[in-house]
Amino acid sequence: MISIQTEDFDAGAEYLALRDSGAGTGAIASFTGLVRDSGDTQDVSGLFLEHYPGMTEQVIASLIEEASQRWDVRKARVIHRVGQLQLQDQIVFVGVCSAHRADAFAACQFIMDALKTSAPFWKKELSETGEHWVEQKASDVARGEAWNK
Amino acid sequence: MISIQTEDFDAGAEYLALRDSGAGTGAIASFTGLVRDSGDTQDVSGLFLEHYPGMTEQVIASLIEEASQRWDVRKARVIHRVGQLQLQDQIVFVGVCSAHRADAFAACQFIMDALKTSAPFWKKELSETGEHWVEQKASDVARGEAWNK
Amino acid sequence: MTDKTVTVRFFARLREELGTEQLTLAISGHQTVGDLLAELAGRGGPWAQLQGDQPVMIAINQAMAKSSAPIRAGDEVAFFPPVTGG
Amino acid sequence: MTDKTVTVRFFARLREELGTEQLTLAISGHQTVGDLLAELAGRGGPWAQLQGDQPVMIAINQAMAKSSAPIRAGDEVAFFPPVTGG
Repeated sequence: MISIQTEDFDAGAEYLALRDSGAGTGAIASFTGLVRDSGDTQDVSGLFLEHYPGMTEQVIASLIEEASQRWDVRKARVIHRVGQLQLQDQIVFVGVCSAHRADAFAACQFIMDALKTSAPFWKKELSETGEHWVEQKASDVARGEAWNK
Repeated sequence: MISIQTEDFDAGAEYLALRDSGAGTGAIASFTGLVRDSGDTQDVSGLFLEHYPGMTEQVIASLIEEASQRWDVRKARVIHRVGQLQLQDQIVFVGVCSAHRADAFAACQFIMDALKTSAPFWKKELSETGEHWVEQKASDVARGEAWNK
Repeated sequence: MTDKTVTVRFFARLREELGTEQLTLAISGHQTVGDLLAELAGRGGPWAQLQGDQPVMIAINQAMAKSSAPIRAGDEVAFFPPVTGG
Repeated sequence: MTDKTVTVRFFARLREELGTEQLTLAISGHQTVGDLLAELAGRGGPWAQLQGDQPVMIAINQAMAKSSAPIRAGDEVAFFPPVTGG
């Protein structure tokens, strides 16, 4: 399930919802990203997140589909917030429920890494001195490409 | 913080407690393991988990310490249950709060992988046909050793 | 030829710097999305950056595309900077 | 020499098959934990498996140790199968 939303989410409740009742489920891996005070600029006070409605959901759905083909994925959940965010706000949640630990970790990390380089979101950092569109990081591109090897 | 306990835990609440109030926190990765119906034997109905009190806590503390030296770790939380567990019960929780996504994932996965091969816990699978001490898996040993490369 | 048009959308830094969120353009003569991009860059001023040093990502009908991809009437074309979500 | 002893603990499958959770043993003559293991294996019956095909892990004072590790009076020695938690 995929949600793009302005409102906050309850990562604890998402974990519980992700827990599959199937007897073969053995592992749940999850990740949450928060707004940090230092990004491209220092003293970040907040973020503005823009996205491409429609395309975003399609890209994330295709990432979950790809993860499901590569690993055992019983359930996957992605939430990404957009709009105005404050310091320490939750930005993104990715959770995967699987039979096996290695699959849960791999699928969760793959979806998160691939989302950063292929889902149409853009971050603008806000600080006392102004605002600044975040540049894509070479390290993120490298992590995304590493999954294709 | 490390807990070895017979009682269940609330993974959602643990996530919230793990969320550091520090402005530099940017990532939380967590993992939960559940009792599956198929392990060494099929039709597993439950587990009995034995541990070495005292040594268990020391080993896990040293794994968290090692993770903190290798990666940015703001907070780490490990809970491992012992005693009698039913199908789909939660067994283990590992959560890591970090500045960066890659560090959170790596530290969480390292602690979980290393715990499986170095923390003194032993699982006995229970089924209708009897009980069976689980054998250590070569794949788990390989995953544990991969972190030393 | 009023029906031979494409919708062109801009996001993030491009949207702000071009002062444009969406355009409707006639596509007669456009073979590829790269031709469309070159035409827009030819407007000069901030539009020149569409063929400048910074990479411009392209989507056609909400799927990533290369500049060599053909466009057809009714397509939704989007230009935007490399993505930075997550 | 009542004070020259070590505590020996067994866990999991070994605990069950030896029918023993804990022993107090005199260590005069034992140089290494491997010597102690060999002495116990010499009791025969289920004890022979301490030097059998299946690996036996060793801890001294709650830290993993090799069979060549020396033991001293007052030490807590533990023997157990490879661990399987998580």
